[in-house]
Amino acid sequence: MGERILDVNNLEINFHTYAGDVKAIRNVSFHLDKGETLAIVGESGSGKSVTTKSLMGLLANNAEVVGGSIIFHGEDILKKSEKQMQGIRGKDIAMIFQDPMTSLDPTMKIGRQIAEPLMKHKNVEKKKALAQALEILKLVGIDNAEKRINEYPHQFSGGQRQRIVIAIALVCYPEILIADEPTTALDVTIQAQILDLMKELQRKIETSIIFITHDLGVVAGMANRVAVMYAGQIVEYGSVDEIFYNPQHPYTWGLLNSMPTLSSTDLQAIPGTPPDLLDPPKGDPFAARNPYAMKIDSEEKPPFFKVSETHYASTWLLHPDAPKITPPEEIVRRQEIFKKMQASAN
Amino acid sequence: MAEEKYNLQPDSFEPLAQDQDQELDSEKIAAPSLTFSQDAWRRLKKNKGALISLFIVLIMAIVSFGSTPFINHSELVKSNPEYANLPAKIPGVNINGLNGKMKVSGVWTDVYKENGIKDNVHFMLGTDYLGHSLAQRIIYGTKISLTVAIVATLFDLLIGVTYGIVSGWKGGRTDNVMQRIIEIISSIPNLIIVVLMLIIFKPGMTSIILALAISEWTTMARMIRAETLSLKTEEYVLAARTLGESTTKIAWKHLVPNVSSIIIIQTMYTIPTAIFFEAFLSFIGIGISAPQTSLGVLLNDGQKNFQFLPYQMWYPAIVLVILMIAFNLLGDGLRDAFDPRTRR
Amino acid sequence: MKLKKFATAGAVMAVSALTLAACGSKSSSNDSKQVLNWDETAELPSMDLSKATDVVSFDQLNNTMEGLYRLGKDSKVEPGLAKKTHVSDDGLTYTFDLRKSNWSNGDKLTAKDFVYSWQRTVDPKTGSQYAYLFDGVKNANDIMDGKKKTSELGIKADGDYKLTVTLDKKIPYFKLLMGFPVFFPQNEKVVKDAGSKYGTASKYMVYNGPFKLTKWTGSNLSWTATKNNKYWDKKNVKLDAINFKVNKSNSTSYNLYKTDKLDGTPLSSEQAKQLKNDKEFLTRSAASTFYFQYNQTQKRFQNKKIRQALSMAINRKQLTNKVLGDGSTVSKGLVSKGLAKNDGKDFADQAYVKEGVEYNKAEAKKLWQEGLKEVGETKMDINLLSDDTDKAKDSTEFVQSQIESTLGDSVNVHVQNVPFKTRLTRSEQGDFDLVISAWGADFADPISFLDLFTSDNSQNDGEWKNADYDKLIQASKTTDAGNTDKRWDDLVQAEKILVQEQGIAPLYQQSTAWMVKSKVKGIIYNSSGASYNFKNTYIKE
Amino acid sequence: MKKYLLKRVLYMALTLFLVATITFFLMKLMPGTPYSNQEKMTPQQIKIMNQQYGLDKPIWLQYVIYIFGMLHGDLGTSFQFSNQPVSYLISSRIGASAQLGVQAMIFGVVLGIIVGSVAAIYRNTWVDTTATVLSIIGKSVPNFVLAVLLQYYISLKLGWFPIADWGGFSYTVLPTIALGVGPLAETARFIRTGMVDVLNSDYIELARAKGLNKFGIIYHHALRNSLIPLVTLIGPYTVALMTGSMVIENIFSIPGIGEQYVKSIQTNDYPTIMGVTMLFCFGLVLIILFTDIIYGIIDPRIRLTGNED
Repeated sequence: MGERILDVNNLEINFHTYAGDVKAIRNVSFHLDKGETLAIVGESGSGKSVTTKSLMGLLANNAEVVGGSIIFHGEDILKKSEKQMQGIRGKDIAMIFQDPMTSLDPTMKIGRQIAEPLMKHKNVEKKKALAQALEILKLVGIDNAEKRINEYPHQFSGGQRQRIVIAIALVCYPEILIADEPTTALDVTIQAQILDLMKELQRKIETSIIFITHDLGVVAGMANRVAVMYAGQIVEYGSVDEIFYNPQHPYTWGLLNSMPTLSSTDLQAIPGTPPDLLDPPKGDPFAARNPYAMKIDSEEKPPFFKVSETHYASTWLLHPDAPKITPPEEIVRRQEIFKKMQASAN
Repeated sequence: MAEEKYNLQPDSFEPLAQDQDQELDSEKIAAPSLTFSQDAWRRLKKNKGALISLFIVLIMAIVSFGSTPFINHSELVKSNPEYANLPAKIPGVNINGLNGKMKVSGVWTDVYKENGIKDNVHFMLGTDYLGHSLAQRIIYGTKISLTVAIVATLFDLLIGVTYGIVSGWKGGRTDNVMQRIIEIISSIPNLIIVVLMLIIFKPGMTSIILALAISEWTTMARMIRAETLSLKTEEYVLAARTLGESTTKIAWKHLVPNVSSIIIIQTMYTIPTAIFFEAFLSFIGIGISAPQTSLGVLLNDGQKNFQFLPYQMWYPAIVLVILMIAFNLLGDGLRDAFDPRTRR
Repeated sequence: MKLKKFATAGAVMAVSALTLAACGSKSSSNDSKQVLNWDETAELPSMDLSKATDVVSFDQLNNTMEGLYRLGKDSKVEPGLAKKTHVSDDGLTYTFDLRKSNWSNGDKLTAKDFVYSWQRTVDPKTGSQYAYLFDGVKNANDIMDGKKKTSELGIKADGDYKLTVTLDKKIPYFKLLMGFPVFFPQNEKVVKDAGSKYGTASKYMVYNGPFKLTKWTGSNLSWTATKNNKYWDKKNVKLDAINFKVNKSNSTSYNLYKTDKLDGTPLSSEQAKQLKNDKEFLTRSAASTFYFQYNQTQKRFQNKKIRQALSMAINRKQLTNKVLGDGSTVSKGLVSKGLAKNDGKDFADQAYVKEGVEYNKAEAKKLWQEGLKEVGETKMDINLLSDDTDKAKDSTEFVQSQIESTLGDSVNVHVQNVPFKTRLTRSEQGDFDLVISAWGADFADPISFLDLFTSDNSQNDGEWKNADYDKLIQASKTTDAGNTDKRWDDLVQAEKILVQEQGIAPLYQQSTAWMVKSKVKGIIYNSSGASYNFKNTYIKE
Repeated sequence: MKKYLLKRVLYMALTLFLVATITFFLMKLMPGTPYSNQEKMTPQQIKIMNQQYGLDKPIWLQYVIYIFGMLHGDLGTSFQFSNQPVSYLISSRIGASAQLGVQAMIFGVVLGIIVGSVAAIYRNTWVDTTATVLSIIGKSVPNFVLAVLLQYYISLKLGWFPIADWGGFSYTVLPTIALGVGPLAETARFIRTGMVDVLNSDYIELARAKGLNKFGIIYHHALRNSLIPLVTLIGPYTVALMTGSMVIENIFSIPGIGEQYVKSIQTNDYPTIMGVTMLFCFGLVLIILFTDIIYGIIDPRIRLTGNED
């Protein structure tokens, strides 16, 4: 892949609440290369959104970055002032929000909303900005854009609104596009359209995408690489194929198990709930829900074990001393597919 | 990733014992489950301002209503003009303003001595123009103000809630007509309704209460209607309907409890409005009539002599303001408690 | 006149300030502008002298207009437009020689202006509420009743400067009446030109008095009376202007006074109590009396003992000194003190009946119990009706307290404070048990009071009836009208009966407390009729 | 739009008509005549006067005459001021009241917006607490108490502004403050709540993600969205100002409508009471209509029904 444009190292974020500090992000590291799509997958509350908001410098008031760095173009974003961040947001790093129904200002014409980042970052005067907004509006596939540019958000459907939100994010041709569950709130049919649109646009404007979702199914067609997050930590990451066909972490197994496929008929939920991050467990946070948990899981946090050049997972099961266990049926099936894939690749 | 030093024991990779596993797996819910009102109460308790306000309101209510046996009619009509317009004198306190002294044309003068009043006569908050104890008047006035406000609010509730539920529940034509009626009524400044009513009826407490109730219920009716409209489509209400429960029963069993938070909050805001309005009516001279008194009457009497006897306005004003603040904070607190979304 | 506003109804005279006035005023005027800033408590509703009904209007008319006479200090008649007066021997014809004078617009003021004015007032079409004062002028009553034409009124102009007035009966106080604004002249041309707008704003008016109004729009809260240079006696008018400001809040007007924005302000009871030792404080006693009327259509109030008990239960001294505190005094009887004198003796002193107005707790209790037995009741609920002004509220609250604490549990008093006009209407309709009424003399003669309580008088709201009283009043008007002493005795006897029988219970004679800057000199102040006369007022720093 | 307007105007007319009817008959129930000295007038005089005031006619006819007169702007003749048409009394005094009302509204709303926004932006800090406490106190002090305090301390003691009277801007300052504090407190609380909601909304997050600075976000997005609902408060404010004017004008000796109304209540001047009542009603109904239209214009989500363009 191309050059590395983003490097997140050992990020740690706490939230100060009346009950104490919530350790929302613990020791998270990942990187992003130019032109690629990285998917971050996990349950709600696993820290995906917090991670991306820290990239934008949009953390809530009570959040505090306790450690780590986010290197963008050789500079640490975390050290930048609010003013400097304003120069980056929307221009170099843009974001698409979850719910298109509420992300648009109800009282401002959509043309103006799209043009705003241009006026802000490129010093384009209003007229020209609106002209460019019209272009991008066409690009995201809004019919009759000339007329509709003067309409208000409530006059658009959900899918159209998400297209507009995408238009806003892309209007400055950002290097990184963060898509925070962009399709969750949409109908399934619209979801596909939006995903296609994003892929197409990525190709056109050569942007890198961090794609956040709790839905592994979406990831398959979108991402180059996948990071699986659990309880504020990344537990496994690798290429799409590696995650889908050779998953190592029991949590990833759980995720895959709960995903409908053509062949499987019964879906299996992961039992239990994520741990309370106010007081994270000492060992593997997933231990409590892990049917394969071992004694060490409750005592020591597992390190990342290398599976391949690109594939790492954080589970004691990969420790050489660990007993051999049999993953769930579905996973075994997938791993077999993976073996075949590798065989044919060689 | 670098292999670090881990404290690996031989038995580290033994599977976790089943019971331990079980325990870890169980969902821990820290708080016991609460009913809606318990939950609201819990939230309210966290709001210190609201809690203090609740306390103040209760104290005021207890003191003022508890005074009934002591401050009765014959006590009220008793006048002692020889004690008129004395400033506060609290035994044992020697702070100018509270020791029977008052600034008379710029000089602190012992008004008690000047008027030849015996040393053992004390008035905690001074006296009014007829020599009534101002403290007594304020307590009684608070009672009347609260009574007016609370009774008016109760009427307000009765009309407003019934009207709102009927309008929202019936819907269609009935609703339309009822809403138009509200629209018309609320286009008449409520002051005018009150004033017209008071011109026609004999001035006094009953008239004020009626006038207030008649002019203030529309807000309540509107809110209740809106809530009823949305409740009407709730599944449990639909279920009750399909099961053939009578409308009154549904209204009583399902609607009223569900609009109760709105009612309580609205009540907290209506009471101070009513107190305010009563004060205003006293100012323009159509308020409570003697020997009864209210905070409004006291304030109005006090403001006329502010240049000379500032305490006659300050004391009732302070009581009124505290009462108003308490009700407002309590209202805010209740709103936040019942509707956590609004809490920020 | 029925007292509309406690604060503004007239008063006898300024104690300190005005003595200097009438005499040596020449030396006074200095170079600085002579401007008086005066407080009014209500708007000026009308300057149409035929229609005016309230004290503000009469005061303004008194200073901007002038009639045959002007009322000076102590209601003494001073020269007005009448240069010479001739009274016929039977006292029924008055002939006035008028001085040459002009209206403020330059028109000549002639006897015809009087004729026109009087005819206009008694014309029932005009709707003058004070036309009743013309009672006694030939044919006046018939004209008001629509039975005769206005031209038949007993007033004739003989050339431009001779005026003849004929009466139906003798009016002993006729000259005093001529000082009351209803008898002033009006300029026919101006009245007709203005039409219905006459008297509704300063631009529709002409004046013949010491001042003329400017900046009065009919409903505003401030206006100015400036010196009238066409006034015949302008050399004796010192003030260049009087700025009137309406302030309805006494504390506001007092604040203005403190900052020298006003030279005079009336005080509320409480203010008066606080300021009574100030050197600029003064009280002005009015020829007006406040009294109880008992509704004697009710059986219980037909009992004299009940009436006496209620009256004796009131500590009037405390009421005037401690509650009102504005200089009001305990009434000796119905007719106010200082209103009229005969042989140097004041009417009020002569007609004084002690037990009618005294405070006697023990006697009150005794009479009450006896009275209760006589009417066969054990407990009474009494509605006490009164006005809704501050002073009225204070009074009723005090009266309620006095009755209940003196007479004990067998009485319950309910206070009803209503607006002035409502009080009048309810009194008139007999819709009351006990009412505190007030009456202010229109002119300085006892009859102005005593007329009220004859059996058929419509002001006798309590419907007290006494044949002897009626007879004495009748005699004073007819057989004894020409005999000053006899008439006087008739009236004294009448009042004694009234108070003795407790037809009414006089409470207090009203005063108004004022603060007036000591630099203001020479305000003439009368207790009856139009009370203020600023003609000779001046400012001396 | 036209259809909607027409409908609203019809309702307006109906409301006013009902109010006029009710007031008329209530007034007829009241005791009292225009004449304070009735007992001293001859029957003939009373008869003629009754004719002049139209009181000799049957009540239904008086009613019809009143309603028709009102349509022509004729509100009858005052009982208190002889020969003064009520319409003149009103027109000569409405200026002061309107000026005061508008000033108080502007003062209250503008300052309220500022206070409320600041409180919302710095929410849960001491700034917010202070603003909240102040606005509750502002809501809790009766305006006549405030007026007396202002008059005494600011005018009499400090001499900064005239004590009372009318003429020139300086005379309006204290009455404006006394009247405007209520709306100010109300606005501040309203704006704070609204703005906090808005600031927590997704579109503000998006605006931040666009890289807009704080000012741009507040000005272009937050303020606009929290201000729009404020329009609905203009009606209640108008009522509050009408009510307030009665006492404030009284205390500051301002020749306004409110003062007139109190006076006419105290003197049973029924034609004036009716006239001012109708004026207040008309004013309020008009304001409500006006705010509804404004609301439709400034909030794109609301379109007045029947809007074709």
